[in-house]
Amino acid sequence: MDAPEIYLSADEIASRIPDGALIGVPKEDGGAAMEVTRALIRRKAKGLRLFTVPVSSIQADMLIGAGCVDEIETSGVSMGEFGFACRFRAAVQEGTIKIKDATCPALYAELQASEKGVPFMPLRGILGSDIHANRDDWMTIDNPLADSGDPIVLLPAVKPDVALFHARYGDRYGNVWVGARRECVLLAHASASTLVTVEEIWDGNLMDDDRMLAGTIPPIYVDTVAHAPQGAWPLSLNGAYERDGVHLREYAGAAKTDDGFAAYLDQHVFGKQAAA
Amino acid sequence: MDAPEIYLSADEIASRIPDGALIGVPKEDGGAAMEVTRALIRRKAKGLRLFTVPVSSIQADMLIGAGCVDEIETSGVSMGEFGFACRFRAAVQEGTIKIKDATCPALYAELQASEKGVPFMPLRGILGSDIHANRDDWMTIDNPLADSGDPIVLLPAVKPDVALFHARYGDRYGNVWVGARRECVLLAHASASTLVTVEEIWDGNLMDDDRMLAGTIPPIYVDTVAHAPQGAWPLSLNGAYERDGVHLREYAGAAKTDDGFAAYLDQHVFGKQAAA
Amino acid sequence: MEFSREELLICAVARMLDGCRNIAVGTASPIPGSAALLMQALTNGHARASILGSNVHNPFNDAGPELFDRAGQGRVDAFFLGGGQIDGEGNINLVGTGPYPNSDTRFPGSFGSGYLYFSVPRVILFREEHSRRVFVDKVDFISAPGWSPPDVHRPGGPYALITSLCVFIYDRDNHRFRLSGLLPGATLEEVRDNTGFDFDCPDGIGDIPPPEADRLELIRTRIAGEIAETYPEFARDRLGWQG
Amino acid sequence: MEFSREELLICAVARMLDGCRNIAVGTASPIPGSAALLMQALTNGHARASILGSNVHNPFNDAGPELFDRAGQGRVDAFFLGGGQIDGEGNINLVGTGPYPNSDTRFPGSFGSGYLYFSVPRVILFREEHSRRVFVDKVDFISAPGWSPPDVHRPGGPYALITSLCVFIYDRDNHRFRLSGLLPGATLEEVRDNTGFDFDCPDGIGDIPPPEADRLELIRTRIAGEIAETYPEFARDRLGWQG
Repeated sequence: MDAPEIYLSADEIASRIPDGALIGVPKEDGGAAMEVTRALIRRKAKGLRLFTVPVSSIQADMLIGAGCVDEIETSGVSMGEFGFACRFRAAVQEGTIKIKDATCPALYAELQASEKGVPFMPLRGILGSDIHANRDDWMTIDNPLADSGDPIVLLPAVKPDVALFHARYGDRYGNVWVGARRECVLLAHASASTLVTVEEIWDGNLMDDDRMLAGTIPPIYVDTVAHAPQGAWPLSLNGAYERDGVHLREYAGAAKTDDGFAAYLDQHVFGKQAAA
Repeated sequence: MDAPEIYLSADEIASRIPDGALIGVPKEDGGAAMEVTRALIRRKAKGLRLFTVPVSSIQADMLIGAGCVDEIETSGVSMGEFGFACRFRAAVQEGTIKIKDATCPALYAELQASEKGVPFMPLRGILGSDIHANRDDWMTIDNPLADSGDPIVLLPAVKPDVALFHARYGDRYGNVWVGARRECVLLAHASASTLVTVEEIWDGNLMDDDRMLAGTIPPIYVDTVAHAPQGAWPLSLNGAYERDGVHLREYAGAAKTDDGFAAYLDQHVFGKQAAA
Repeated sequence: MEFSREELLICAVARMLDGCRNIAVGTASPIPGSAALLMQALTNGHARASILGSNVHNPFNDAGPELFDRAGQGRVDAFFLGGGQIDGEGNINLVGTGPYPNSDTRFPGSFGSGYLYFSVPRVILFREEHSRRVFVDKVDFISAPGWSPPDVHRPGGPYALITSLCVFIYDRDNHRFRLSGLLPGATLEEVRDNTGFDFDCPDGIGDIPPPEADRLELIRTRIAGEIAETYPEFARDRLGWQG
Repeated sequence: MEFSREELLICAVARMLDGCRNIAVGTASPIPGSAALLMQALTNGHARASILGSNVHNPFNDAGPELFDRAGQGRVDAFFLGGGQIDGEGNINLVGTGPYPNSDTRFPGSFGSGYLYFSVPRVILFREEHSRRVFVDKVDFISAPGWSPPDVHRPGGPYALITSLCVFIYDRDNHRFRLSGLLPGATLEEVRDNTGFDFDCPDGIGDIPPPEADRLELIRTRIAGEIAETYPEFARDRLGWQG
C-alpha cells in the first residue's frame, strides 16, 4: 500500500500546514493536537482559518494570541471553568480576526455535507437568531416537501484543507484509532487532507481487530501520522490521561495580558524547542 | 436505569412487532435477525413493510414468500452467488407486494434525515433514472446555493416503526455492541423502536470499555434485547461465524417453487418450533 | 429542617423536571446536574440523567453530533442554558455586548443554544447573577430567540428561568416571563430593581417551596455521592459530601 | 505465450484502470477484482484496490454509507457495474424487463448504481453475456442513465463496456459506444449480430492486445494468491492457483 507518511515529528506535521489553510480541529476533549499547535506557533504560521468542531479552548486561544489566525468559524471558545479565552476575546473585540459565529450542530452539518458530497445540509433551529442574520453563506428556504411555509436553514458544505487532531493509536499501515470520537472521523472524511499525531504506536494492523475497527480511520483518509506522546497536553486524551488543570489555570491567567501570554509562549512553546 | 427489557426470546421479540409495522433491517452481512424472522413467520405476521438497509437476501425473501409483507423499499433483494431471490421475484412480478425501488445511498439518506430530525436530505445522482421517475415521495429542486440550475434530489425522512437486527454482544444494562456496523447504529437512531437479538451476553458494561464504546448503541435507543445464539443463521455474524453456504444454496433452490418453499418452511421454521 | 441555597435550588429545578424521560445537563452545571440525578433516583431510573463530563452518569457515547441528533429525534426532554444576557421575551445572548462582531465584551459563543432552544421541549434557563447587566430589556445579540413565528417548526423553547433571587415561568403564548416565587430573603422590590425587563407578577408572590424532607435526605446522601464524580468540590462544599 | 480468456480480460480491465488511485470492486467480480489487485501490485500500492468481501484487500470499515460518501468525496476513481440490460446510450437496467413495477422478469434491483454511475469518474461496465437480450436498443427501466444534461452535477459515468466478444469505449460527448477491440475468435459480424444497439466502429478493428508477459506472470503468481482469499474457486480453476 501507498501508506500515509508515518512517524514524522510534530514540527514536520506543522510544516505541512500552509499559511492560509482552513484547519478543522476537534473540541478540547476530542483529541486536540497541542504539540502541533505549539509547532505551528514556532514556525510562525500566518493567516490560518480555524474551523472548530464545534468548540475550542486553549488551542484556538494560543493560535490566535500568537497571530497565526485570520479567521475562525466556531460556536464557542472558552477556557471553561478556568474562565474566558482571553486572547480570543481580545482579538474579536479588537477586530484583529474575523469571526463566523455558529451553533454546534451547524458546524457538524457543514462538515457532513462535505463528507457526503452534497452541496448543503438542512438544519432545524437557528431561524430568528443573530447567528443566522450574520451568515450570508447560510440560506433559508421553505421546506419543499411541506405543503406550505415551514422555513428551514440550508448550510453549505465546508471542506477544510486540513483536518488536524491527536489520536490514541496509529499503526504502520497508516490506520488511526480515535475510538468513539466521531467528530474526528467526520473531520477526516470531510477534509482534503488529514494530519494526525498519535499517542501510541499500535503493534499490528488496527483493521485486523474487530473491536478496534469501529473506531479506526483507514489510510485513505490519512496523509501523515506523527508519533507524539503526550501530544494533547495540557488537554486530555480519552483513555490515556486527564487534562492538566494546574497548567490550564496558569495559562488562563497568563493569557489575560499581552505580556503574560508572551511569557507563556517563551516558556512553553519556544523554550521547549530550545531545550529539545 | 430504566433499562430495556432484556433476555426475551426471539418469539417474544416477534410478538412485539405489530402487523403493518415499517421494519428496518440491515443487509445480509450486517447482522440480520434471522431467528426473529422465523418467529415472525411462525406468528403469521401480516402487512409488514420492509425497509432494507440497503439490500437484503434470504430475510426479505422468506418474509415475502410467507405472506408477511405488503410492501418493500429496497435497492436490491438477491441471493447473490446462489441466484435470484425467487419469492421476492415472484411477488413483484405478480404484483402481490408493492415495491419502492431505490438506490443504496438514498435509503441511507432517508434514515439519516430521521436520525438528524430534519425533514429531508439532499443526494446527488438519481436524476434521469426511472427509480426517480417512480418515486412520488422524492422531490427535485434547483440547488438554492448555486447561482442557477444545478438540480438535486431531496429525499424525505423515513422513520421505521421498528429497527430489527442481530448484534454480537449485549449487556444487562441494555447496551448493544455492533462494532463497525454503522448501518445498525443509524437504524437504531432513526427508528421509533429498536428490537435486537444478541449472539452473546457481555459480562459487565460495554460502556466501560473504551475499545467497545465506538461500536456500542446505548440503552436509550434500545427497547428489547433477546439472547439468541446463532441468531443470524444461516447468514453470517461478523467476528462470530461465516454464512452457511450449503444451507443458503438449499434455500435458493427450494424457493424456486411454491411447494419447495412451503417444504422449506415446514422443515426449518415450523418444524424447528415443534422440535423445541 | 435547615437547608442550603443549593439544596433549595436543586429541589426547585427537580420539580420542573417532573415527567421528563431524558434530561441532559451541559458543562459547569452542578445544580441542574444534581436535580437531574435526583429525578433519576426518585423515578427509579425512568427519568435518565445524562451529565456532560461524567463517566458514570452519561449513558451515551456522545462524541460528534449525537446529542444534537438525539434532540432532533425528540429524545431529549429537558436541557439547561444560561446567557450573558437574557431578555424579557426569552431571547438569550451568549455572544457579546455592544456592536457585533467587535463586541464591547465578547462572551465565548452560542454553543448549541441556537439549535437546542428550538428542539428541547423544556429548556430551563439557569443564571444565578440577577442584575440589570444580565436581565436586559433587549439582548444585544440573539444567540437563540425565545419564541418563533407559528410557521417555524419548534417543538422546544424556554420553560423557566432560575436566578439567585427568584423563579420565573415562561409564558409561551405571550412570550413573557411570569414571576413564580422568591428565594428566601429576596423581595419583589429587589427583583424589580435588578431586572431590566418587564415581567408578569401575580398577586401574593411568596417564597418558593422549601425542599421536601425526603428529597433533601436523598440529596445529602445518594445524590451528593453521585454528583461528586463530576463536581467533587461542589459536593463537598455545598452538599456536605464526605467522600 | 498461452493465456486464458480470464487472463486476457484481467489485462484488458487493468489497462482501463491506469492512473486510478482508488479502485473499488463490488460483489461477484473476480475479473475486475484481479485487475484492481494487479494495478495495486504494479504501482507498488499507489493504486489501492478495495475488494468487497475481502478481509485483506479492503482497507475500509465499510459498513453503512461510507462507500457512497467516499464516492461523493471523489475518493473512488473506478468502479464496476453490470446490467440485466444495457443500451447504446449507456443506460443500465438492474430492475427488470417489460412493464414496471410488475416486470416480466424482475432482477434484484438497482443497488448503488443510481448514485455511483454519477459520482465515480471511471465506471467500467462488465457483462459477459453478449446477446440482444442484454444489449438492447433501449432499456426497459433506467436504473442509472448513461449521460445527463449539462446542468446536472455529474463527475462520473460510463468509461467502457467489456463483454465476452469485445471491448467498447464510451464516448461521453456523443453518448455512444465505440468498438475498441475484439476478443480472440470473435468477429465484427458476430458482435453486430448480437448487439441490439447501434455503435460506432472505426475501420480496421482488430483483437484487443494480448496480456503483457510480465503482467501475466504476476497474475499467475501474486494476484492468483491474493484474489483467492475472496474467490478461491476462480483462482484455482481460472488462474491455476495451487493454494
